[in-house]
Amino acid sequence: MMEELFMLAALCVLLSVAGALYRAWRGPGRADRMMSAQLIGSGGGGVAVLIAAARREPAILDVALVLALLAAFAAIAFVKTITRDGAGDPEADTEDGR
Amino acid sequence: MSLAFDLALCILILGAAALAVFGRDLFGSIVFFIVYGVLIALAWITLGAVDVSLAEAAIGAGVTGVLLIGAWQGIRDGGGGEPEAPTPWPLHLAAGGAAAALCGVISFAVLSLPGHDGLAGEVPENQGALELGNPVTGVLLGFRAYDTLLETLVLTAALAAVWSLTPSQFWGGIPGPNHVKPPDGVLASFGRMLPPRGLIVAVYLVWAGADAPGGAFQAGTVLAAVWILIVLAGLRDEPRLSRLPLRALIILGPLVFLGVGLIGMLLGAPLSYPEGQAKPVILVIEYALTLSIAATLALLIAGPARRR
Amino acid sequence: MEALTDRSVLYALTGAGLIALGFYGFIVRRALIHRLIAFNVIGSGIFLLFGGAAYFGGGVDPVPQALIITGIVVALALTAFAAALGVRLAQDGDEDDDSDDDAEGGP
Amino acid sequence: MSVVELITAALLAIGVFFYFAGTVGILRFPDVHSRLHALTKADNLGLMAIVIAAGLHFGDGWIAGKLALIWLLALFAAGMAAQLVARAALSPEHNA
Repeated sequence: MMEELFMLAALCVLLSVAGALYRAWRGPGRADRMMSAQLIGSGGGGVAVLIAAARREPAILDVALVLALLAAFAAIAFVKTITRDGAGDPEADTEDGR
Repeated sequence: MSLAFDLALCILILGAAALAVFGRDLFGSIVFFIVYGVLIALAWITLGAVDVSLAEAAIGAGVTGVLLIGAWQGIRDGGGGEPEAPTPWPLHLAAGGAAAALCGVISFAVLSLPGHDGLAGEVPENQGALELGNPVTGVLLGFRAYDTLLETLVLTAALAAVWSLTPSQFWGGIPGPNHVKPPDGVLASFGRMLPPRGLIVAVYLVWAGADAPGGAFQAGTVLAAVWILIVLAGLRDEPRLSRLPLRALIILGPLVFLGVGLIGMLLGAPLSYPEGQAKPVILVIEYALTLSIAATLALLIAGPARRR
Repeated sequence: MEALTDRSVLYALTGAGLIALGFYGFIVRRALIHRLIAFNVIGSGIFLLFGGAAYFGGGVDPVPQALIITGIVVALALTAFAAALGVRLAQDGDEDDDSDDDAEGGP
Repeated sequence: MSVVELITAALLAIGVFFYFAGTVGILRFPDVHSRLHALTKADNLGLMAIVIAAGLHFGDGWIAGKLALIWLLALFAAGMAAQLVARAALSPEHNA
């Protein structure tokens, strides 16, 4: 019973996260695409937690842990690309950071 | 319910792959590829292959994205970002036909596979000698350890190949751009706060790897990712590639691995573990490999030296 | 053990689809990044085919799992090498890198 | 169905609702910053509900700790990334 419920929730989260694929496809900006990837990364972590609960297999939680840890990595690599040569401080007001 | 989830996941995987390969926007393709990595990691979970899922989550969803974004920027800044020439339609037709045929043949092969039990029964049966609870680690560092040994050598060779692209005047210099070191800000505090937690996760993964999913590859990738974040945040610069300790770290894992094999040769059988001592020896190899894999992956992502 | 389970066939067929998709894209697309992505899609399609075929109800056979982990890491190493090659090519096509002190690009 | 199971089910429903809300936000909101705002809040609330539901289901202290760690890491990473991406979206270059 609970197993089915957890899998149903996993399916729902997966489908809702899939909606973000549309935003990643349409853009228009790179920031839009990047944050869609971010949403799918964290949603993937949620799905992993749900499957772990459905199967009562705590080892799967480690996957969610790694996904949560690395979800932001691509976003950080992305924000660095707006500065020249990817070397600048993306938060600087004087550089082309804004 | 489970089957509905599997079906939805497979459709999403195919969709994300199609968008990644055929998208018009290069950056959008990279984003879809990162998404694809996350979905593939979920597929490995539903298949019950948590070890593979961990590796895919760390590599596909994490490190490869950073690598591709770096390459995208490097090619764009280098002036190689001109729009691609359209492919002639006969090529489309031929490639499409070949791909469809490939898909058909493989599908036919899959559907005509006989049922099997594989080696899943035999691995745990023979696991006793290794005293490891995780059958995948048992295969990686026990039954097929020579595969893993050669694989670490492949990683080292790939690093040598990347380094061979260094312009001569920068040889042995520092890879990557000279990141500005922001005194404070969101990125800097992120770079300070995430690495200790990432370090704990990595140590946990290699520690758990003997008896639960995890191991040298997963932990090494997480460590490499943590280092990349520190560099991106500008907190530390990449090391000079000619430094001896760095190079020693890169070959530490393969050397320990080979050393154990040679000691085995002196004791009788080449490339074998000493009788009754398998587990401690495997753990030593695992820890050494984690460090070497982390260093090699981080330097592979950093690319050839470009500063003195 | 009798026949393959539904899940096994489903993922193996998805793997077959990914291989075909990646193969088609690898030939048709011209940009290096697209080709790298297509190459990786072929790779993970093969892994999924392999893993799906080795699925037997309770999980995937540990021997293919170990081989797949090895394969994933090797694919990353080769992708990194191809990316470094592409960046170097883009730089050299544009300007003479060896005379430039402040070389640009690089992952 | 026990009380704990009822609470778990309710939490799952809440989690799924917030994920859907985040997706509706990312699809319907007119500009990049409001989309970003919708995404980070809804997402983390959804994950929180799911994590608590899973914790109740497992009913184990250590696992609950790991689940809390997952949520905190995700919260932290998403917040930082949202801040940085929001700033990047202001740059004229990112739409190029």
